[in-house]
Amino acid sequence: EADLRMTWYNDGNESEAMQALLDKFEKQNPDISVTLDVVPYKAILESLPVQLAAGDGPDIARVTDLGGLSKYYLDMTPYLENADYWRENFGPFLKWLDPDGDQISGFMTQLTVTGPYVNKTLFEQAGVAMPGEGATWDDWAKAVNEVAAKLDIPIPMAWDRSGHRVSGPAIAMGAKMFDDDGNPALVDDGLKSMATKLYDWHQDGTMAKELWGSVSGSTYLGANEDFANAQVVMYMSGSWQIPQFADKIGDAFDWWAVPAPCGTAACTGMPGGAALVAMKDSDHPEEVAKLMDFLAQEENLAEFYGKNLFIPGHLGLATGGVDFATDDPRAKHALETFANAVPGISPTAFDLQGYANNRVMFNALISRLGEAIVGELTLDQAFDRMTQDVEKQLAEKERGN
Amino acid sequence: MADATAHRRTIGTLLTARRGRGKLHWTDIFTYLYLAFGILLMFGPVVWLVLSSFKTPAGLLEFPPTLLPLGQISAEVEGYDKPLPIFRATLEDGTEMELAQVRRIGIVSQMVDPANPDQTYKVPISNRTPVREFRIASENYTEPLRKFNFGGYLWNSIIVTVVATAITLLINSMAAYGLSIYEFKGRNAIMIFVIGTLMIPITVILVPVYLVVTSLDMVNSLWAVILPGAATPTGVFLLRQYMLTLPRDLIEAARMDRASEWQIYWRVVLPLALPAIAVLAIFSIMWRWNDFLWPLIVLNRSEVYTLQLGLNAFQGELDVQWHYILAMTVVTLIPVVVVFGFLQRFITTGIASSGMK
Amino acid sequence: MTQIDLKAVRKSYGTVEVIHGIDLSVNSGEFVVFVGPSGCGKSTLLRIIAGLEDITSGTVEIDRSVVNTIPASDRGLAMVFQSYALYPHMTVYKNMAFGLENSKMPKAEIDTKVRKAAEMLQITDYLDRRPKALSGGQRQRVAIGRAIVRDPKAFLFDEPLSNLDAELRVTMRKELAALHAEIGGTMIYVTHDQTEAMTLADKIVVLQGGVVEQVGKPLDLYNNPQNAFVAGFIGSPRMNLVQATAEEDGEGIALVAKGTRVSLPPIQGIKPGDTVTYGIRPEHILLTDAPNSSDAIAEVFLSEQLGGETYLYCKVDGIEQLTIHQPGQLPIENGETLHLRFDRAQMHLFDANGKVITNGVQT
Amino acid sequence: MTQIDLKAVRKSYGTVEVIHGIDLSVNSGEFVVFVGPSGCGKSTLLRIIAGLEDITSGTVEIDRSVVNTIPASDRGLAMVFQSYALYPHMTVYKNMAFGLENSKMPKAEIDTKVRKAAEMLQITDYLDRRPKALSGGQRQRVAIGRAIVRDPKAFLFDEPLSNLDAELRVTMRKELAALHAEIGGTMIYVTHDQTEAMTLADKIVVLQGGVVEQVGKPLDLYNNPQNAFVAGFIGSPRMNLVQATAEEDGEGIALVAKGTRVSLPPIQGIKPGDTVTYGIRPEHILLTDAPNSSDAIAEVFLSEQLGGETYLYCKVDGIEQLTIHQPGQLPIENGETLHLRFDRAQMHLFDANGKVITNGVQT
Amino acid sequence: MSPKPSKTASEQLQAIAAWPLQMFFRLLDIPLRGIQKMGGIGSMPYVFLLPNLAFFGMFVIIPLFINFGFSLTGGTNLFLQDRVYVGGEQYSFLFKCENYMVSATCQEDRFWKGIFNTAIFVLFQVTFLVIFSLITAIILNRKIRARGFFRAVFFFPVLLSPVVVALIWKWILLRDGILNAFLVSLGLDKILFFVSPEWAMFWAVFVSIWAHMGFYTLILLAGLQAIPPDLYEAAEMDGTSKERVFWRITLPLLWPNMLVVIVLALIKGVQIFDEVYVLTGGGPGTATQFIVQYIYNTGFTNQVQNFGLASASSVVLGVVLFVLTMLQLAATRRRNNG
Ligand SMILES: Nc1ncnc2c1ncn2[C@@H]1O[C@H](COP(=O)(O)OP(=O)(O)OP(=O)(O)O)[C@@H](O)[C@H]1O
Ligand SMILES: Nc1ncnc2c1ncn2[C@@H]1O[C@H](COP(=O)(O)OP(=O)(O)OP(=O)(O)O)[C@@H](O)[C@H]1O
Ligand SMILES: [Mg+2]
Ligand SMILES: [Mg+2]
Repeated sequence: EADLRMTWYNDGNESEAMQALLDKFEKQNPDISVTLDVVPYKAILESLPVQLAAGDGPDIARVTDLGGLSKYYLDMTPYLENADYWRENFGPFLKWLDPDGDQISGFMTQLTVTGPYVNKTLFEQAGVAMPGEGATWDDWAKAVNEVAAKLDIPIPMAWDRSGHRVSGPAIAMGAKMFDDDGNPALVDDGLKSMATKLYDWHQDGTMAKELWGSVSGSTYLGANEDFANAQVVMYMSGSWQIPQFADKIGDAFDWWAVPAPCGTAACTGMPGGAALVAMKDSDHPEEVAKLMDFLAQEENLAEFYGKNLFIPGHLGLATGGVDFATDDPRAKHALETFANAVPGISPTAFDLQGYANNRVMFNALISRLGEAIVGELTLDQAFDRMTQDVEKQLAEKERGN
Repeated sequence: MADATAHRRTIGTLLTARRGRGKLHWTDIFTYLYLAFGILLMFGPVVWLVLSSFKTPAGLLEFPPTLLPLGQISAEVEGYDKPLPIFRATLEDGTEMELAQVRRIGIVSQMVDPANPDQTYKVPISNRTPVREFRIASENYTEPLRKFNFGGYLWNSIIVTVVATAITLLINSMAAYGLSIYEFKGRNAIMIFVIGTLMIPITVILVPVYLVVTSLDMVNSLWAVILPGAATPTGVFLLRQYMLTLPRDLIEAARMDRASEWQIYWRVVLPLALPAIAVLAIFSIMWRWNDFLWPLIVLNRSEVYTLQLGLNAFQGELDVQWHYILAMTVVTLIPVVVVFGFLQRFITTGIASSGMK
Repeated sequence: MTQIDLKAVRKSYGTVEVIHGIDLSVNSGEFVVFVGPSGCGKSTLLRIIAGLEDITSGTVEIDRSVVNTIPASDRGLAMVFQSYALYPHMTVYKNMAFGLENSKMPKAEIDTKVRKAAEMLQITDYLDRRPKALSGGQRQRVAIGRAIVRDPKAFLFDEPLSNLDAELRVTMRKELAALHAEIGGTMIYVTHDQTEAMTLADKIVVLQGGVVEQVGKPLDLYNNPQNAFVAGFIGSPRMNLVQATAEEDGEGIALVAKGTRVSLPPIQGIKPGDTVTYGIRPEHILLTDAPNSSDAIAEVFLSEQLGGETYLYCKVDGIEQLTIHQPGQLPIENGETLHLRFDRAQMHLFDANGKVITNGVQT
Repeated sequence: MTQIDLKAVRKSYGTVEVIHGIDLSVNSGEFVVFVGPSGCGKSTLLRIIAGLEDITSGTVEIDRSVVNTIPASDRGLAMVFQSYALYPHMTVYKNMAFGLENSKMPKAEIDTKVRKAAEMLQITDYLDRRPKALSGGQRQRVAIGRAIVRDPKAFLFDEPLSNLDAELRVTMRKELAALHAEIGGTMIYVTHDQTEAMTLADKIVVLQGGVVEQVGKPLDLYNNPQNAFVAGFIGSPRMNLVQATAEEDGEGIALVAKGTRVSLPPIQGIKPGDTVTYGIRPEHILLTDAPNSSDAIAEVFLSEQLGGETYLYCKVDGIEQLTIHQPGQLPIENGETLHLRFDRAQMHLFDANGKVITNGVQT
Repeated sequence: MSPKPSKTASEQLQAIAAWPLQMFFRLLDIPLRGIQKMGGIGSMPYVFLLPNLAFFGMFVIIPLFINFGFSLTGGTNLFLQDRVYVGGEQYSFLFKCENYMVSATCQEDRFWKGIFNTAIFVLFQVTFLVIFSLITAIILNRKIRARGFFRAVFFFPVLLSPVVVALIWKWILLRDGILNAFLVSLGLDKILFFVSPEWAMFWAVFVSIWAHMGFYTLILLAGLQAIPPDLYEAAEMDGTSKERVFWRITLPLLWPNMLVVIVLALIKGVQIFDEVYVLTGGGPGTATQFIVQYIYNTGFTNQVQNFGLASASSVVLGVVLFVLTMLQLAATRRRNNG
């Protein structure tokens, strides 16, 4: 007899699919009941760590700070019937959840890949050819500027204001993110070249300051509204936008996911996503493991990913393919594009995603870069501050541990 | 120069305006202009919010925005399964027609005449505009409300608001009574203390309070939301200032009438402090109902969610769904407006006479 | 029927003593009035009796038992406040019933009592009103009603009429007299008003600066003040008090103040050279046509004709201001010169300390 | 020296007319007092003259020029408010100087004027205090001082003494009289108080319900009221007014109210059967030992001994209450029976409409 | 109010609703009467204060102590006993600056930026808040039709939660919001309000004035109504020009209320957080990032929740506020005496 709590947040409607699975599980295991607590994302980010630290956390939670919270995760290995199934199918992601060990703590509810969308209809209207496979960021910048100029579109290019999003292009332009010892080294020439580009684009109007300039710190801002409203020619975001665009834009224009543009070092986006993890403090680790195991089964995950148009974080399904519940050709194309991008993702990107304190780096990057773009700092000052910020926070974190 | 003095005089008259004597001076006109502008500025945004909350996501994105929520008309056309959206299209020859769109291919839209389904047209998408009518997107409300246990959250919110307000009113009025009616050792110290804590924004002691709540084992119970804010310095301050204005004779009369101190409190002072209590009640209800940051931290189980948490739960990591946000904002506004409607006469007379000086 | 005794009562606020040892007995059924200048401690004394104020030393006894430590609510007295202190949120009925409810009386009994008191005070029609909807006089009656219903051991009144206008005051004063006649309880009444004190009291207590100056029946105080203070305080308009020096004058003495000389027969206790204050009330100064039998020559600087009576304010050599009160309309203009004679039988003489030497000089 | 004339002045608040056409002349240097029951329009009239209230019709003239449209600030009058309306945030000096500063007078001149006025009112010592730190009488003097310094065309007073206690009122009344004697300006004075009206006025204006009932010198009004209202209103305690029926009585007539019969010689304007109200002031009722020459037999239900005078409240057959006022201390107890005689020369007779028939009956 | 003895339905309803309340109070009377008997009236104030002080101690005082404890420690552990004592290190870190006037030269530049921003914000917000509250109060004090309605109009934004206020205005000020639509209809260009630091600060000030003006207006209105009308009449009789009446009578007599308004506004201004956080997110750059937001970010939103530094900042803020408190107390005391 166990009552399990799962803390969950929604980007769209995914709690419904999860609830369906939970209902199924409860039917099979009448002695275990599971309650799904849907919270605002803010709670996952800000409250959950405090609750976990205080020992008041849930049994299972859907988290995005994959490595940062790993000290609270349960190692389910002893409870799993078939740990190998997990290692086989979730191998690379397990590392994200436990960078320093080989615990099995959870699985990805969603794998995301960052990458750009373009408004293909605008290109057609403007009569400008879309840069093809292997085009660089500069090629795209030139093309979208042309389109925007012809059609009087206010924002040629927009990037999510997110450290995670810009890390892809940064790695593409040669950023290493870590030094040879594996310690974080955010600022290097690659990153600088990406940052400089971004900075220049904001100055020359390729990008609008609204996104990067209008909030402070690490606040996330997206341009999905503007993109959906055909105000943006190219929008650098990620795979998670697909269901939304399918819903909001529909066939109003052709929104097209394109492969990650290239830099000097690679043509890569960032992997990412949210994981469902089991918590160490749970009173019912066995039942938790049982539930997790159930959810992780291929047929259940397939149902879940399919319903929500999520790129599977399950290697078997990734190769086998998931039957996505959409008949929108644009959505289908986008899903394909992103799924195909996974193999091409740079190992640095994987390492960065797997690094427990990556959010410290992301935040430093984005907040300081934002300040530079609005002119509060020069780029050089911003780079210095980034380094300092990361150092300071990591030092604070080291204290007492 | 003459202008300047005239101007000065009139500003003078405006600023000292006293009940006029029949004649309509232009300061009166200015007054009403100011008031009209005031209505626009104070009410306008809220009206705009309410109107916007009934718009579809597409309607929200539109620029320039329309005043009223509009929806595109669609029509059943013979030979097509789904209703087709209607556009006003300008054909190549310059004629305008209302056509239904079958599909859009690239920048060209394929359309039919609903009256004559066999006739199809090809129209560049720049030559058509959607035909719309007034339509309320009630799904902005029903959708998010459907997604969670609205009744349960509402109930929790009501419990929290009512119980917390009751406790707040009770203990604050008791404290204010003690501080205003009696002279005793330490009264000034306590008063300074109360005023001092008036200055502390709760945001900065969130974590320490959380630790206290944890050690009391109240996490995930409504008490965790109810109790911490119950002893508001503002409330004590407000009520005390008001009670100080009550005539002492009344208290002594009650003592002569053999009332116990507790009876004096609840049968004499409490009813007389009603205006101030109403004001505090309004503030308390408002605080509790709108409270978000604190419940977010101490409540993480859906059975104890308050409405604010529930309504915000659809705010994901990556998506700002304005249509839901606006609609849910309106939902949370409703009770406040209702309370305001009931108690506004207390607010408008209450604070004025509650000695907030 | 209740007896109240104060014995050597003292009261200090902080280090300031405001009641300097007062002994006083209020007999059962008596109507006692406290008068005295503002700030002399009238209210304080009343509140001490009520139990609203602690005393610093001495004892307060009610019916011979010491009540020093018994709180106001248990002393069984009733008080009518100057402000009436009606509970504004309760109806008249509730106001009157409140005290009874506190002593857990059954509802039916409360109702009987309230209605009886209301009838007596003729406020039955207003029982459902709030105090706000009552006139000043009606409020006053409610305040009294609230006291009556409880059958208190004694009634305490603190200037209950002082907020009313002159007309109403006269009416209410009469009603209070009638009330005392009817229920006959022990009553202690504080007032500033001469007329109230004179007309209502069985016994007047004159206070000054926290001590009792004199206690007595109203006319006693009027006719036989024991010191200059009481003489000046009781009676309106005030008694004329003239500081003079005693001189030999034939067989008797003369009281001389500058150019004004009042010849008197010999009086025990006055010898030439003494400083003596003599007092003569405005109504006891006679206008005389015989200049040689006059005591003083006065110049009228203000003549106030009230129709039914006349006040004359005069300057007399050696006397700053002399007030004369005469019935009827006197055709006297400002500036006129009058010859005055002081009615010897009504003259009061005080020694240098203000203590009375004689009230009325026998001729 | 200023003459003020009101001609057919009417004033309505909304649809309610509160001043019903008043004609009135206030002569230069005159001290005019407005009296009348509460709500009769005294204050309104004063404020109309001041210019604080617009009129609905008629004209207000100051020194023969119409000022209807001239705002208060330009009429050159000064007003002393019942509440004094001293500026609480200014010192006494500033309070007095404020009006002068408004007219851009040089500082030195202001200073001279303020100090002169302050000296006259004996408030020089308080010039640096705020009004809060003054006693009632001092405040009143400041209020007057504020008016004086400006050398106004006329002074308007709205019940300036009503907030003071009885003692102070008497003093201030005398000071006001002295002030008028000294500066001699035109003054209009509103009061409720009999004594103030009688003693201060050159001319009393009796108002009732927005119309003038009578205008005249104080003693004129007292002795010769033109109607029952004025008769009842002027004089304190009030005149006893008795409604009676005229009957034949030998050569003359008798006024009969139930068992009380007052025989009079024949009087022009009264014939048997008429309803007549006769008035007799409390001080004009004589106590007589001769039962057969008495007009009424009275039972005293309340005897008030004030020391210097005595009030007797009596029941008489046909008269609900008869008040008697006698000087001195009468040894009369409650319940005693008295034989009364009404002084014919002081009786006032009014017809059924209240209009006077005769003031004083010749015998 | 009605002289009718019979109770109306709503009164009966009220009576029914009041019954349990009455029972509650009546039952409590029994033990409390006992306490009064035993301890005397002198003990009652403590009884009345006890519950409030208990809550207060529990949820305000203890947390304040913990908070202070945090400020002397480092690391990310939540429980005080697990944290590393670092003494004044957090404070000295906060105050490590080359030039206190230039926030960019400070180690913790955002803390100083927050302080400067807050100071600027408070300066403008308080100034205009007071001015507009005053004008509004004066206008509402005039004899106008539907005065009650207008009072409600100006007061009701006070009832909205800061988040709602910010959302409403954000929705209006967006690039495609109604205000820009209005500008475009006037033939002007759209303004990106949240991209320009000046505009962002302007709107932060504006919106917070919009939301709070009603409250202060009411305080001033109470003050205006407390000025006896006969003072105005006296001034009129004194031949005072309207303008002089305002400066010499109205304003000085309103001053005590103005003082309350200024001090309260000052304190609330320093505490500004929610509404601006939602409205501008602290941007552009850090142009509208205020001190409380800095504390919140440092202790809460950052991945490394730095309670130590956040607490140290809040202690510094507390000291600043304490000075303001003392200012208010001194001011009220002066008013009471003067
Ligand atoms: N709470 C107090 N603290 C200090 N002194 C007080 C207090 N209450 C009264 N006093 C002082 O005690 C003295 C007596 O006051 P009390 O009120 O008894 O006078 P009173 O005779 O009733 O005067 P009044 O006729 O003006 O009402 C006064 O001098 C007063 O200043
Ligand atoms: N602003 C007003 N609106 C309507 N009616 C008014 C107003 N002011 C006065 N009145 C009415 O006008 C009449 C005269 O009022 P006024 O103040 O002149 O009386 P008063 O003789 O001064 O009375 P009191 O002696 O009580 O001061 C009253 O009936 C009063 O109700
Ligand atoms: Mg007193
Ligand atoms: Mg009046």
